[in-house]
Amino acid sequence: MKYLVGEVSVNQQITDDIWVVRVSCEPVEAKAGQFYMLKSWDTEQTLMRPISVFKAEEGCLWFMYRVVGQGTRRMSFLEKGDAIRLLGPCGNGYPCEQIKGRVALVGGGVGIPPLCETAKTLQRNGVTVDAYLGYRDVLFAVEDFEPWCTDMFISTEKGEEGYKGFITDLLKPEQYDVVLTCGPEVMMRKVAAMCAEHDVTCYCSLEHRMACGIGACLGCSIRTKSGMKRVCKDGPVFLSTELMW
Amino acid sequence: MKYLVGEVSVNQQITDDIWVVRVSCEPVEAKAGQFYMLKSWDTEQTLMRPISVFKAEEGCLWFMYRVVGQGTRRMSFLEKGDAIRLLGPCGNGYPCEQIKGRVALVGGGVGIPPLCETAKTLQRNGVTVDAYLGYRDVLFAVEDFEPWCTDMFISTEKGEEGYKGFITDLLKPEQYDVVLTCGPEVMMRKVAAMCAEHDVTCYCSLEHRMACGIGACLGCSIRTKSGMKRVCKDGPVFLSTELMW
Amino acid sequence: MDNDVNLSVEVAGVPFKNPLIAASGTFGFGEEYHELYDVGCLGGICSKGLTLHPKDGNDGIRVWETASGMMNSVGLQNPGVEAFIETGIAQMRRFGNVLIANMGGHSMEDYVTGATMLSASDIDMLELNISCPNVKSGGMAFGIKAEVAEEVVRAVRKVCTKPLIVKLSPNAENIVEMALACERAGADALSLVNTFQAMAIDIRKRKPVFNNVYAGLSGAAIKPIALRMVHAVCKQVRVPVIGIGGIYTAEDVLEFIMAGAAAVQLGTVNFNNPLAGREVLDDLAQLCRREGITDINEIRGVC
Amino acid sequence: MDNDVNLSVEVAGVPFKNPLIAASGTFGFGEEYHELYDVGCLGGICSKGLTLHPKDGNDGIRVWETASGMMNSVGLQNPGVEAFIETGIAQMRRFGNVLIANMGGHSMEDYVTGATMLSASDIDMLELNISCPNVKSGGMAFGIKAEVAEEVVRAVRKVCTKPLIVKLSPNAENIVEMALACERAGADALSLVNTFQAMAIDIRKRKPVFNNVYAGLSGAAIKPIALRMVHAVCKQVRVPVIGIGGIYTAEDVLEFIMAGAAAVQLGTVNFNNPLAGREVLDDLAQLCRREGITDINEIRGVC
Ligand SMILES: Cc1cc2nc3c(=O)[nH]c(=O)nc-3n(C[C@H](O)[C@H](O)[C@H](O)COP(=O)(O)OP(=O)(O)OC[C@H]3O[C@@H](n4cnc5c(N)ncnc54)[C@H](O)[C@@H]3O)c2cc1C
Ligand SMILES: Cc1cc2nc3c(=O)[nH]c(=O)nc-3n(C[C@H](O)[C@H](O)[C@H](O)COP(=O)(O)OP(=O)(O)OC[C@H]3O[C@@H](n4cnc5c(N)ncnc54)[C@H](O)[C@@H]3O)c2cc1C
Ligand SMILES: Cc1cc2nc3c(=O)[nH]c(=O)nc-3n(C[C@H](O)[C@H](O)[C@H](O)COP(=O)(O)O)c2cc1C
Ligand SMILES: Cc1cc2nc3c(=O)[nH]c(=O)nc-3n(C[C@H](O)[C@H](O)[C@H](O)COP(=O)(O)O)c2cc1C
Ligand code: FES
Ligand code: FES
Repeated sequence: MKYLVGEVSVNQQITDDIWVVRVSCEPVEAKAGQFYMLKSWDTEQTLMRPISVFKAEEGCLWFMYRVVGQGTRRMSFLEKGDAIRLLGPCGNGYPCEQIKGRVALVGGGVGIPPLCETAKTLQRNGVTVDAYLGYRDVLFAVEDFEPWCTDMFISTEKGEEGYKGFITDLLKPEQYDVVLTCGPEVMMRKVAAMCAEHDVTCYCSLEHRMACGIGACLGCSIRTKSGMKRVCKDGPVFLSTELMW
Repeated sequence: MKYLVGEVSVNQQITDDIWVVRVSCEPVEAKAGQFYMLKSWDTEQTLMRPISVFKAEEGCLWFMYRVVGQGTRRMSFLEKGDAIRLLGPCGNGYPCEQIKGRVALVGGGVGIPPLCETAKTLQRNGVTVDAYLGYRDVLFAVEDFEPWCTDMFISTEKGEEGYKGFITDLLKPEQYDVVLTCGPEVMMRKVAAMCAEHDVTCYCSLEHRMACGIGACLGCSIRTKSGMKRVCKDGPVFLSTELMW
Repeated sequence: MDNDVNLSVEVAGVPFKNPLIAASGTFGFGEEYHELYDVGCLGGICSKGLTLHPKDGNDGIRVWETASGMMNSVGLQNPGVEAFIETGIAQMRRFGNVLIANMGGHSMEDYVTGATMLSASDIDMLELNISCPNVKSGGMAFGIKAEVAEEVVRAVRKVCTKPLIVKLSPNAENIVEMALACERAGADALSLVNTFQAMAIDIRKRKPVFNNVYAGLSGAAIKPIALRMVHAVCKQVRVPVIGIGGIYTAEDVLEFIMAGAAAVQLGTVNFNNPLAGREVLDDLAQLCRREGITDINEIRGVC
Repeated sequence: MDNDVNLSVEVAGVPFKNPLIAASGTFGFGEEYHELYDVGCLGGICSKGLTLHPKDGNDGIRVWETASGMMNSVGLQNPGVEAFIETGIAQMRRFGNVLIANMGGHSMEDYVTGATMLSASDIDMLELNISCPNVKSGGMAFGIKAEVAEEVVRAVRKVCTKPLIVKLSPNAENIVEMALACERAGADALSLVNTFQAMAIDIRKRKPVFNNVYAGLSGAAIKPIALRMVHAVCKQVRVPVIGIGGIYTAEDVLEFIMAGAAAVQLGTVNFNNPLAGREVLDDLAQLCRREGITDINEIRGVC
């Protein structure tokens, strides 16, 4: 984990509220499912913002983010050549080394981007990856998954693209050895319950408000079956059976 | 007085710490010696910053500013096309209509730019204008005065350019009907004292920390011989004989 | 467009067309901001802080910016109650909204005399600023100890025939006890908070920035503390409470009203954005619509 | 390069190589930040807030950003005094700077037992956090009323063999009286301020953000108030005072020391800039040089 200065090489609007930023920085040590604390300001915002690694490449990192508040709005103003601060990689990431066989990645909304690096890593490890991507209305990042996935399932709430409804409607956990999920809590809860029913291992990547991002402030602690855990350090990825929601 | 959105068309560094910004806005109603409250931020800085009109033209205003703190630093980041907020014109300005004959403008540091529009206005009114411009080391804005001035005197503290020493050393108030001055308080005090000695009318343009800039908060009040006065509204230009320094 | 959302509120029997009031000391007598927009669109305006006799205020630096806030040490510069009655009231009357006279004092007698005079004048409400240092008690402000505040409010209540708002200082030892004491003493409404006692040092000069050493902190920085105090007071008193402190946006207004405030005051934000009064009002109507609020009074105190 | 400026200070007989101390609760036990820089460069580190027994802390949202600040409601999650003595101390010892154990409690007995245990351990100083709600007095914090604080400090003083810092809450009714009471009760030093009680409301949910309704405000927003309190306390007490509250820069450090502080703590700034400790230290040496300060002790209390 390091505190780096990166340089923005691309910062592009993908949909109404989704942006993707490419940051050149050294060294890139991120693994699938990890995140960075980012800031593109000095002290105008007190805290850095946790954003997951969308894609990690030699000498650069990609982040995909939704503009929801002041911090992400400011990030959207970044231009090529601007500096950005990165603290990370933070968190545990998905345990890709331990995963074998057939895997389903189930993502919803801005829970989709973190699964992209995961798809790549697993595919390269010889795992068969299917992606289940649930959107509100407009798609993003789909083409980034394609190289790594065997089957891809898409849903939108009103059926603008792909299946009309929730992505969990399409999932059959019993077809998989492991299910990895990231997205809204309701979605992940549903996925976890479906997996539990079929005794399929399921990992969930949680969101929580964070201050330090590195385990020092206990601002992101949650109650789990093995006691209090820090989402930023002990997570963000947890075995679904550990969670108490 | 209006609250306007202007568009930056030029923002250029002149010396180490002096910048000039050209702002397109409508309407331009500024008179010589007036100022605007400026901001190029939302709420990151609480207050707007008072900056004098350097040059007023059809559809645009020029400001020349020294980067001294956070607000002016932020202003220096402005780029062509950026929006900037302007509240003004504020203050009384120099009473140019009432000035006849021969006038000396005595400026020091960032007190120099506000005298430029004044020189133009007076010259166009048929007044003979001499400029006395005192710099620390590096000159700026000199060429902007040239078209309007009969004689120009320049000083720097260590003699890098022009006379070595203080600009007040060169001034002979008795040669003028009126002296207008703007700059560091010590300089203006000296000018006022010299004028008093020769019974020459002297106007000083004061600086004071401001919150509202329009006369509502009394944050900029000073004690004068005719009671408390607001620098932003009753000033910034005062007859030297009114001042109690 | 606006008719679908009711923004009108009532404070101590006085109707306001909306809950936005310009805060004392930040808005003069309204005429400067009236050059920029029709300040009559606000629910009401608090006059700059008056004292019985005219005051010059403090020497030296009077305003200073801080992180998301500012400090001031204006020191109640004002023309005095008499001059206000003679010319200030007429000036403010033409705006057509609720006219609140804000009055401070350095002794019990000043408060009582000033309140008596203002009661006979054409103001709508009197806002009593009890943050002023009390000359008799060695400069300790009236607004620190509940007993002292209770006494001055009781005395003013006796002579005051206008709806009486008491404006509380966040420097009070116990804001809830202070509120209860003022209510007991006859306040028709409370407003809070005034500025927080704070300090800044000029490290180059190695001296305090302000001649008086301490000065008052206001602005967005204090909003979370102000909101807590308003919430705590609203839970305990029966009189209406006007929320003040770092309110910059329509969202902030809703927070204070959900915390129990009857209305709010906008202070420092006027310096950041001279059109704040009008813009927050426009945003408030829109925000209510978006949040499905048809009457602003329906969300009061839900938290 | 650095030898020309003396930054070392002494607090209650304990030498610090410089006046920067990591504030409790913002720095864990130091090891996370040690991955980023050698935290041994700081003068000292305060452990996260300990309680006699392990605590899970609060449920729900625990941190929330505000204008130039943040609120937290961590609720003293910690492994308990025993576990700290067993493993935490050894972890902190290897940094080679002053090791301060910060301890809170919800009853007098907890404070005394905890202080007894920590006195027998290898810590350098004990910082007593008296902001915790007192279960016996209906949840009112120990740090509000001077009499209550005096009692708990006196009891801890009896058993405490380490230099004892008492950390004051800015929510105290009267910060100076509180400081004097703690000094009387035997504190070797005071540190202030802890967080300000504050509130935030989620207007969409129409509910307070925090399960506990109120939470603690920290960061740059509170600096001017914290500085005033430190100044006021330094003028009245004889024991050394550690300044805390919104200190982000070397300039801020000088302000607090000029106000009279012996040393300072850095809290929220660590979240804004994880290298803040080291960077403020570097800047401080440079700033002193620029201001012609050869010994940081020479400017203490000049304001
Ligand atoms: C481990 C992790 C990974 C994430 N990865 C991504 C990602 O890849 N892409 C993406 O778009 N978003 C991601 N998020 C959510 C993202 O952090 C928030 O949307 C963002 O912090 C909002 O900041 P803001 O200033 O725009 O919003 P504001 O609401 O103004 O933020 C105020 C505060 O709340 C916090 N906050 C607000 N929303 C959230 C949230 N949903 N989760 C956590 N903190 C929040 C902010 O960090 C900040 O401290 C991730 C969150 C976590 C915890
Ligand atoms: C009527 C008037 C006209 C001015 N015209 C010019 C001009 O044409 N060019 C120019 O370079 N400067 C001018 N100044 C000074 C300019 O306003 C300050 O340098 C500027 O506000 C500093 O802001 P900052 O954020 O960079 O500094 P900071 O020190 O960070 O500012 C903090 C606060 O102090 C105030 N402040 C700081 N220095 C001054 C100062 N010298 N005078 C008044 N307030 C100050 C700021 O407005 C702000 O509120 C003028 C000042 C006044 C009052
Ligand atoms: C420059 C200035 C002058 C003020 N003068 C007064 C005053 O005369 N009387 C008063 O009751 N409050 C006065 N206040 C306090 C404000 O009315 C308000 O209570 C406080 O600033 C908090 O609100 P804000 O954060 O919205 O500014 C003044 C505040 C400022 C900034
Ligand atoms: C997340 C967080 C946790 C804290 N935990 C503690 C604690 O356990 N014990 C304590 O005495 N103070 C605690 N504090 C208060 C800080 O030590 C410090 O007094 C306060 O934050 C003000 O300083 P700052 O503005 O520099 O952060 C905590 C502060 C924060 C932000
Ligand atoms: S965010 Fe600080 S411990 Fe997780
Ligand atoms: S700055 Fe407000 S009255 Fe002059």
